[in-house]
Amino acid sequence: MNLAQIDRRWIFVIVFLAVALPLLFPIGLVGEVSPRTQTMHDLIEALPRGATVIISFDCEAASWPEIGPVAEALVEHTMQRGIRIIGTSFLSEGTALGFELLSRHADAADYVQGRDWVYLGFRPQYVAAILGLGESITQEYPRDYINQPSEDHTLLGAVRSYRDVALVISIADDTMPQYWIEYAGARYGVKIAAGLSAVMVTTFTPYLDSGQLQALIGGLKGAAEYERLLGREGAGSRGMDAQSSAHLAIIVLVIIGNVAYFRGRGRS
Amino acid sequence: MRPLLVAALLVLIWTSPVTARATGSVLSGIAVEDVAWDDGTALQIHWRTKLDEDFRVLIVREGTDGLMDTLGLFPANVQWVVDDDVTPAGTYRYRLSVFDSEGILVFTAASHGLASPHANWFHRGRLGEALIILGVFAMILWGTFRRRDIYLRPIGGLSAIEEALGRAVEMGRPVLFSAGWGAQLDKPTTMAAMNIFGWLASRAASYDARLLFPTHDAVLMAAAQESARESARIEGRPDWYRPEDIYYVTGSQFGYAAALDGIMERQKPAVNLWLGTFAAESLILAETGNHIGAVQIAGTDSTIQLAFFLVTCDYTLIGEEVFAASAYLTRDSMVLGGLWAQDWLKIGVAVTVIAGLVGTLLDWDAIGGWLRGI
Amino acid sequence: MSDAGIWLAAIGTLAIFSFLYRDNPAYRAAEQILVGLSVGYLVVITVRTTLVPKVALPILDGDPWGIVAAVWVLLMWTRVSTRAGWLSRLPLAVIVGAGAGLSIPAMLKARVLSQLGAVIRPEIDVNAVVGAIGVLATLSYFYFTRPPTGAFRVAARTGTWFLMVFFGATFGYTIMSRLSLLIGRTEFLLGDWLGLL
Amino acid sequence: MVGVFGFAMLIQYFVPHPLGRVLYGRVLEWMQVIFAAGLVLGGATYAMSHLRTVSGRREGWIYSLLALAALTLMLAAGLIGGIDRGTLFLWLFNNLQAPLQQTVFSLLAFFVASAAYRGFRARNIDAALLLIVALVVMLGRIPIGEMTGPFLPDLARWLVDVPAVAAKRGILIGIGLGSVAVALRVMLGIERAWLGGRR
Repeated sequence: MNLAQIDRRWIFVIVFLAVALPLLFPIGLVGEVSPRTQTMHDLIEALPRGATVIISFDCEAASWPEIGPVAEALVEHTMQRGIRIIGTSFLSEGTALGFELLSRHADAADYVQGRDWVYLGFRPQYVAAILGLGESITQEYPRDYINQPSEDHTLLGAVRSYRDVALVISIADDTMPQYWIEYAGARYGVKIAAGLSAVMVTTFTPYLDSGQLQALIGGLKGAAEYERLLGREGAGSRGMDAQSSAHLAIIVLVIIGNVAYFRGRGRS
Repeated sequence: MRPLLVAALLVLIWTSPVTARATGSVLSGIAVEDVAWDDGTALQIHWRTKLDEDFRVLIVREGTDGLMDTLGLFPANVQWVVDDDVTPAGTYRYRLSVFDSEGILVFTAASHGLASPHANWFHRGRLGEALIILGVFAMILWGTFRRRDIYLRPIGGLSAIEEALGRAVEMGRPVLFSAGWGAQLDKPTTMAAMNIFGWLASRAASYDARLLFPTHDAVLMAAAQESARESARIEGRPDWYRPEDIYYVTGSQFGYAAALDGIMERQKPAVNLWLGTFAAESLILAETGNHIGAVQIAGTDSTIQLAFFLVTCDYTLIGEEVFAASAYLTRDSMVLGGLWAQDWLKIGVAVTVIAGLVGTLLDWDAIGGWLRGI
Repeated sequence: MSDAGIWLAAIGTLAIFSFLYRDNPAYRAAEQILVGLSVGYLVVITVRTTLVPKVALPILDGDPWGIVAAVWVLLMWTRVSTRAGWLSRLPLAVIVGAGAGLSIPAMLKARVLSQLGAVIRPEIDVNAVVGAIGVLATLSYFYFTRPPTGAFRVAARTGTWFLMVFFGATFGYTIMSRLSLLIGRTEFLLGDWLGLL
Repeated sequence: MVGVFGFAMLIQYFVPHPLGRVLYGRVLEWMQVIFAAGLVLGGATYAMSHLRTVSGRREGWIYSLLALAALTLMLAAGLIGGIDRGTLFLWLFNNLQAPLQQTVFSLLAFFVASAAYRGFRARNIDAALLLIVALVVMLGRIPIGEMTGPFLPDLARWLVDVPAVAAKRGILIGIGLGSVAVALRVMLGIERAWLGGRR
């Protein structure tokens, strides 16, 4: 059999098995916690109880399998610490996903809507919305996601704008944190952190260097590390076995491909 | 707590007679000036004082319409504050009240007369950028209208397009073009891709090759149809133009990818041209194209996707090569001249980098500092 | 997610995955449904969040700008007619012209000047030097109007190496991202649907 | 026309005067509206082409019927029933559109593997470099790679942070200059192939 011309469907089968088998028979690899993930954890750990953070779900549904575990871990930690949460979303598909996630965790953590957390929902013109939140949260969002007047929430009575917000966390699969940095960060001086998909990590590393971004975690690997810091198993950790075996499978495939290529070339 | 405190103090100031506990003027020279070179929505309030930061100044704006607003509490020693929440038509007065570290009011005074912000016609903060743009324009225009023979280093992918077209004609199969899911007609990359498409359409018309362009954006579709019709007319083959070959599929990213996969599987194009702005759909497209055995030529400015194209396509134009493509294909002297200018601008960039780094070594960070500042 | 929803999603997922084997009717059906739904979704969102608030409501309020907006819409829609179709070139010209004008300062600033600012760092260490060499070498690869000879050739070669490192790194990270997505879908199939996890 | 709008928008960047801002706001709004009109037009073209296929009973008309049904269902659900939580519109989105989209996205995992297998050949120094860096990054970011010690993860991080960023900056600067040149030529009407004119 000529390995260089192998039907690509065999490769698909190998990849699928490399993903499915570790999910069915987990071995529990998590790995080291990288300094970046530690920084993010320390950042939230250092916030005083009762502080308020904005968590913005700036992602599309298609990438939720990767970015969801990141969001889960961050929301869970924030609620463990007794930190209040204001939720927003600047991409239409992230809106429903964020609401569902926050309500689920709020039930588990006995968070009272309106007092401990509020979900404001979607705004299409994100630059204007990010700037608007700096002036007045209730003016930018007169009503929250479930159509209740924002003025009625005690949380928004105390937290008027970025001045009263300890941290903004953007959960993003694209370049949205850049707008948070450029508008909320640069203009109003609020601290920004980001939970990203792995592809976006290279894009935002320069901002971490320059201090415009306080912390970032990326991808399923970042989620797994964070779950380890929280001392639990989650989608991130569960995925790590599959991620490792799939990476190895691809690496082995690449090596086989090269061996086949050089042998074929040697012959001809 | 702070807003409450401020509000309470505010009531105190405006309702009770001031009991200035400090003698003499702790605050002097209160002045309000228009902020220059802006859109007329900011005023700058200055004061002079010898107080330190333990003392705080509460600034209240009073508009002629009677509206009052608190700007906030500032350390006394900052000596100036910008209020960027005024309107060009309004006139304003400011009242400054000084509190000591225990929050006791020690002094209060108002600015003399009324101040009004003015809107300006030029943004001075952007003067540097304006000069750079003018410089770049001058360079490009000079190159464009200079017209003379210019050497071009060969780019693999571009010479391959012509061959690939011939192959499609021989095989009697269509050519598939896509400007990517990220393409929009207001992006320069898309304009460049459409320039290539226009050239391609006239070639395809002259060879009578079928050219498919499924789009994710109806505006793009409209432009492409105009372009193809015009190209066919100029080539003298108006009957070649078939509007149903340039059509809208869907604006959804993976809906678009799924649809193009289907088109490739069924129509089996001989050549796929992926030129424009791509996102994650790039690999789905290029892998399927590879699978059906099409010759693939890609070019994009989407840096992340370049890696995939490089691995899956026969030729890949990297970043700026896409912009250079229309010069290569048309050999138009004006466009070539622009390319010549771009190369000189790159030398300018390189000189700036080197000068900046040498400057940093000599403890002179003016260039880098300015660039980081804008 | 309701049971009916899970079944629906699972069937759809399998239909799309069947494309990996080869093109087949199940995939074609799922593809057409996905495209149909997504076109419908976009039209609904567009009408409800843009055309209604920016065109219809202003007209009802008697705002003359609403009428101007409506004219652009109608000009765009002349495309359906073969005779008046050329009128749609006007809105196209607005998009292209305004887009070109808006992009010039944005491109120069974000892609050229800010990047230059990041290369010229306030402190010089090994990384800063490697970074600067990388940028210069990559730029020389993009130099079109000079034959690649001598030192210039060396620089351009170095540039391609830097490019390859970049492409390799992106590729590695992206493999990671994409596998996460497959892991998510596999978890859905094995866990939510079949209940095996 | 192109030039007028182009230069107006360019100059606006340097004009803080409110008149400029009003103009700017209007033009942005027009662009949005034109795009929106284009989207609806696209929807109509899409429906028309499928209608033709169905009415002509052309090959694959049954799929076109499915597409039309999906389109009509979504339009009706969204335009009549609304887009809030608990509506048919969102149910369709959550249980059909989103999972289908996620699945198409996840096909990438397979394609990426196949592309790596066939495309990653150390044919020459360039290809070998690409291959090695990709492998280092892949190994450096998984637990198994970390078990081999700090070298691989650190190398992976350095490659991403230093040389890769430098190359990316080089590409960006080139693209920036190229974009400006194209935009200027378009504004001056030198380059008109986007509308089919032969320059």
